[in-house]
Amino acid sequence: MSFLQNSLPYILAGISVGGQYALIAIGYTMVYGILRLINFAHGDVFMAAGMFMVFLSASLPLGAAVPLVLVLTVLLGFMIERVAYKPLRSAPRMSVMISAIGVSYLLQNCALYFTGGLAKVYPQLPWLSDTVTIFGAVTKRVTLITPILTLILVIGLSLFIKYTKVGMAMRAVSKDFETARLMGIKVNSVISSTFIIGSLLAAVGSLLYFTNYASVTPTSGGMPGLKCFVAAVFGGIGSIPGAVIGAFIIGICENIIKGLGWTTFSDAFTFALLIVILLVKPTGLFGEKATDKV
Amino acid sequence: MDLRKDKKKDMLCTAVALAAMFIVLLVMELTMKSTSILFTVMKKGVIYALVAVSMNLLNGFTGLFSLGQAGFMLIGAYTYSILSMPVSVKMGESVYKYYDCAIGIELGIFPSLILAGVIAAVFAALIGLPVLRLKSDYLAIATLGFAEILRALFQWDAMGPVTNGANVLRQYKDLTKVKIPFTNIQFPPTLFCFLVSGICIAIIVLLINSSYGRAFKAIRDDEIAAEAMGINLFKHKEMSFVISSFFAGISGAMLAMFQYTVQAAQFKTAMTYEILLIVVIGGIGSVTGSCIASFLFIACNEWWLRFLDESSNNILGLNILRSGFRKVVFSIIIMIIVLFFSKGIMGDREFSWARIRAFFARFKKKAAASEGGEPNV
Amino acid sequence: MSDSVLRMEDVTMQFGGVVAVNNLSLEVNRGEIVALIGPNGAGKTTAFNCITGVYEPTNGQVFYEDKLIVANHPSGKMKKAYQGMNSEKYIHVKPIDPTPDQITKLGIARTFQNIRLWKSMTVFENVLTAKHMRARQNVFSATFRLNAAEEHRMHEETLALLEEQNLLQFKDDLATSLPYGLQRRLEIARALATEPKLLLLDEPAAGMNPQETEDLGQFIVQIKEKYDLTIFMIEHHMDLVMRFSDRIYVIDFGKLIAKGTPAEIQANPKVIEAYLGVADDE
Amino acid sequence: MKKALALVLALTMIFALAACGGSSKSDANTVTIGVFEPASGDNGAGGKQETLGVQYANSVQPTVEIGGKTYNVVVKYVDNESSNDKAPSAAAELVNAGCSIVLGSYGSGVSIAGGPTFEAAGIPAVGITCTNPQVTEGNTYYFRICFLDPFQGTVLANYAYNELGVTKAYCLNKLGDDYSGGLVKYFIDAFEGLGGECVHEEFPDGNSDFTSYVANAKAADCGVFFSPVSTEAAQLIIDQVVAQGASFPLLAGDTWDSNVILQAAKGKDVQVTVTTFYPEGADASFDSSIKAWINGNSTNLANNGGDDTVAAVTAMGYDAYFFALAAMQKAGSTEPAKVMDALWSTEINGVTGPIALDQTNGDAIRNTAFVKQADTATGTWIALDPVTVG
Repeated sequence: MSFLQNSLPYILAGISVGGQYALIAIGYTMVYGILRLINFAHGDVFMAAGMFMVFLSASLPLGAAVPLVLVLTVLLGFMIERVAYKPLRSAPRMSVMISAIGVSYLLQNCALYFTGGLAKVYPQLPWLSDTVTIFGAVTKRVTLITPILTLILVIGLSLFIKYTKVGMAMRAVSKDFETARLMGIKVNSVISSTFIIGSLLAAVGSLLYFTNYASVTPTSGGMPGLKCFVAAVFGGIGSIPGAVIGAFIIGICENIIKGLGWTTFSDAFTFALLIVILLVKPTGLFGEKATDKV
Repeated sequence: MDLRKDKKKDMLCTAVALAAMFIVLLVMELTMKSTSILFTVMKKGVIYALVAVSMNLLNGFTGLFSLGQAGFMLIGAYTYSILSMPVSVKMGESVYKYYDCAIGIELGIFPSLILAGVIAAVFAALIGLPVLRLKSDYLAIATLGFAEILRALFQWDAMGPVTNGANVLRQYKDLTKVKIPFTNIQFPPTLFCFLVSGICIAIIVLLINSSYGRAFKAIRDDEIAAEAMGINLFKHKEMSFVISSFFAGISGAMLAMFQYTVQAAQFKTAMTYEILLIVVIGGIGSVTGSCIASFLFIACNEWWLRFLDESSNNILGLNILRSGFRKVVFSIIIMIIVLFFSKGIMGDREFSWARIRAFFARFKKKAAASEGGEPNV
Repeated sequence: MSDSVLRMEDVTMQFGGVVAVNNLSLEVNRGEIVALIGPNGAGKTTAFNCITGVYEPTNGQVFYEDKLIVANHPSGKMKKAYQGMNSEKYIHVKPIDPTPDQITKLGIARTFQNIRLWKSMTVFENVLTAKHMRARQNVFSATFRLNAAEEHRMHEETLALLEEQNLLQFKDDLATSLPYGLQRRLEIARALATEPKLLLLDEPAAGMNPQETEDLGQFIVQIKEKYDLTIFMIEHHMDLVMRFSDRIYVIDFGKLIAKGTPAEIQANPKVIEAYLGVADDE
Repeated sequence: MKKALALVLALTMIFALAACGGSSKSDANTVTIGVFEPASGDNGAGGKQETLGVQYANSVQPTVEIGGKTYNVVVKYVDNESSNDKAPSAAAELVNAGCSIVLGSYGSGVSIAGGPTFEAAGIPAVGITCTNPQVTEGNTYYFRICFLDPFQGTVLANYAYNELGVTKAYCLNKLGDDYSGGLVKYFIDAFEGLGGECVHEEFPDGNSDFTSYVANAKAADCGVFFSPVSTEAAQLIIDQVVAQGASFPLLAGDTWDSNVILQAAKGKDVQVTVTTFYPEGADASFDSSIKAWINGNSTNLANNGGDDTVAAVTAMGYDAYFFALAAMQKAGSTEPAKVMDALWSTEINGVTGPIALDQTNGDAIRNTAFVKQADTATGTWIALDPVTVG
């Protein structure tokens, strides 16, 4: 019992962080699947969602602020794609990635400007922020809600991709961009919907994440963003279940590492894990192997 | 025959221009106040130029998208500062406060600089063994990961006797300690940075124009064709990676000399992004572009745009200008360059006298044409 | 036996469930021009890729001048999926999986079906870069120009090669700015720059008109004589194949269906059924 | 389109250059004081509060009489971005502006990194709240008006051992941050010297998940949680301690003396105790007038974290400004070299107490630290008895 009591907080935290990572990682994996682009700005979209919440909740009731945050984040994701990625569709992949880094830089600096560099306290969401006790471990309710909500969203997304027309188009585009275009699929609108879904999930993720860790700074998105990308690669980039499983593994491992007292290496561990998986199975857990045609 | 003559002339022009640049620099340093921000920006600019060119060697010329540059600069900076720190300081309390320094040797500036490069290169060789088998984005994210691991490693408590843990290193031989050989006169610091960076960049340029440089470019253009023509991919990639890291290490060491203190915390991913942006702004695959861009980047970021941060400069009662605005403007400029000038300042071309001559010839022609009243020539 | 330059023994290449090359055995002797023909998707280029080390074959061996250069046998999980024949024969063979550059170094050079010139380089640089492998200098001496004689030699030889191919006038043009036919020529020149003994040509006449094809054939014979080469080529132009090759191998669905002299192949009903009928339609 | 854009970019540059050229003018009747503070990065919040003190002091006394002549005091602010690699150019910017004396920075690392630039220019620098000994150690151009980490660490250890009566402490600092790292080391030394026991951990940069650290502290059965980290992390730690229902008190150094902490702890079941330079209420007239000034301007209010609590660093910034003026008056000149000489013997009676410097490193002679505890019901600080050591 004492073992359970001692290790439960870490595992709970791991599962909860894992769920939040999963929601962000899906955005990475979907965009990469379709555009072959590491969307470096995605972590900052997540941060921006947190900032929207901070600023909106200052003047609006939560009931109005939360939906508005979701809408604004989706709009932001959509705008980023239209302004920064679409003009570069025929440019080399490196240019697009650099554009992504530029957007990330811009978002961080804008956040810095509007917050004046101060950490903003994230508003308390009623019910979610309450503390609960399970098996003697005290935690916020959001910790328990996160994995459940994540699973529901992921299942919904999988159904969406499997059965709707847009979902099918997404799969087609990610399999073969050019052919899909020739077959009359509106590639641009498919890409836009990818960004919209990714941003929406990132916004939900940010609600959960910042309710748990209630402080938003301009760089809040950086590390979680990188880790989520690692999670996406770990699970096999392009694969949604892969990203989710990768995110949970990374979230849980990270907390166990901290629990063991190796705190110095909790971030480094994530990257070490990445490098190991890339070397052992370069396509990740669930990735498909692609053969170069000569 | 004419071509060869031109080539000779070009080389002469380059030599004269370089000599002129160094003389102007020397005169400036001797006459102007050494603390002028102009020199600070020039020093940092030339240090960044070196690391940008070294990154360009990888990303632009070999086609390896690596994001580990900050990690190798970190190694270079630490190696340099630990080796060049006087033994008395190491044994004393002023730097290694919480640890007993385990490195009991002290080296001069040049051996330390070169060793900084060598150690960075050794790490690169080890990291390259597994990582260089990965392709494009995966390579990028893996090198970025290694840079983060290196940073954690250097901050590790157990490494304290060597790296001083996460604490600052200082009191090593910084730029003010550079002496003119065999005398006790201080070497002009900006000139020193230009000389060291210049030599390193010249070596990189020579390499790029050698048979090996062509092999690197072949790998960038088409890996499969390069391999089929007998170019060992792994060997050449590793070579490019190691050489690039060697110079990143030297530039890290010079950064340490420049900023008087070293702390692992500063060598973050953001630093690699900065260098990458310099490379892109200058033009991927252009050495001159990287050099020009690094001066512009540093000057804009740390000097010219600072007035945007001062609320006293606000006009019309608008409260737009306040701290942070500079960075917003700066990132918008970067986005404009990335989106509208995606080839950067130089594209993949280099500075050449031939182009300048052609430009003037065209200019003359135009002038002559307009004078003669014949616009359609 | 000493005449054998290239020998493939039971080579099988399987991608997932698709068997691209199935149990292929063939032999190319010194001084010959041998053609490998077959309908589209028959696995000809895959066979080339197995020889040059781009792909690691699932099973079988490749010999160059009677020396084993590629060998493999599927092990473990792959064994179940493996559908080729003769898998038991090579079970004790130690796998050898050299990288393409090592094979090139032995003296096998190739061209590509879809031209793979180095885009950013000029015609001259394309050929010069291919000389890199045989250059007698290391990175240090190359960077600091310590071996000017070697560099000079490389330049001169490159110029000579270009001259021979009638490409000298385009020397400073970007390789990709050349017309299609000349790009193919340049690829051959580039392959020759690696000083091969065996030259693998992957559809050298693709996209050429009859006159150009005829010229190309003459040219192939010419360089074969001059550089003492053995030539193994994949080709769709039947005129070229029938007129200039000494022997022909025909494959379909990865399997060898016929071999022999041009006359024998022309008379072979199997070939006509599988291949020539299709070619006539084109 | 492209050409127009290129033109706009080029014009921006030229304009920027012109603006730079224009800004470095110096008038015969002005004296420039440089403020070397972070406005962004990890220490942005603290830097801004410290800057506020200087700004307020400048609004109180915008002129100074030196050697019989009245000068207008121009304060030049520059953002060092809490980053060592940006520090030299930020410092050079101040040197370029012709400062007679420089104040700052919040955060010891940047002070150490910027120091040599001031040394090269012969400009004295006065640290306001950088408590790391290395800032002034072994040099003659960096001074400071606050107490040092070894002192603060000892005070905190004594407080924990004697006043709180605990024997096992959990110490957490940020990896790569020499302020929290240093203070934790000194705390551990002192605490173990007293016979206590410490558990020491570090968290990496950019971390916002403190669940495991708090859980570790709970698991180790520690009596106090010592974490003198930046306010950004502090909020999260307080939050997590409350969420896990931990019963131990939180203890920290001067960084936590901020209204950000008060807001985070308000209405929660947690005990937060800090050591600091200045307890609000010690000088009532100063408090009321600076509060009025802060409330009078929305930017100031925002920079102070949204309310009018007077942070100790603000009071220190205020004192630093007057200390700098006093030094210039004593020197009878605005020349940096003379000011530097005069600094050694400058003394003032500031709102944070009397300030005088020792003659070895130019550190303030202070042996008293104020101890404050957060009142979670009202969201204010309660001053406890100050602790005096040595």
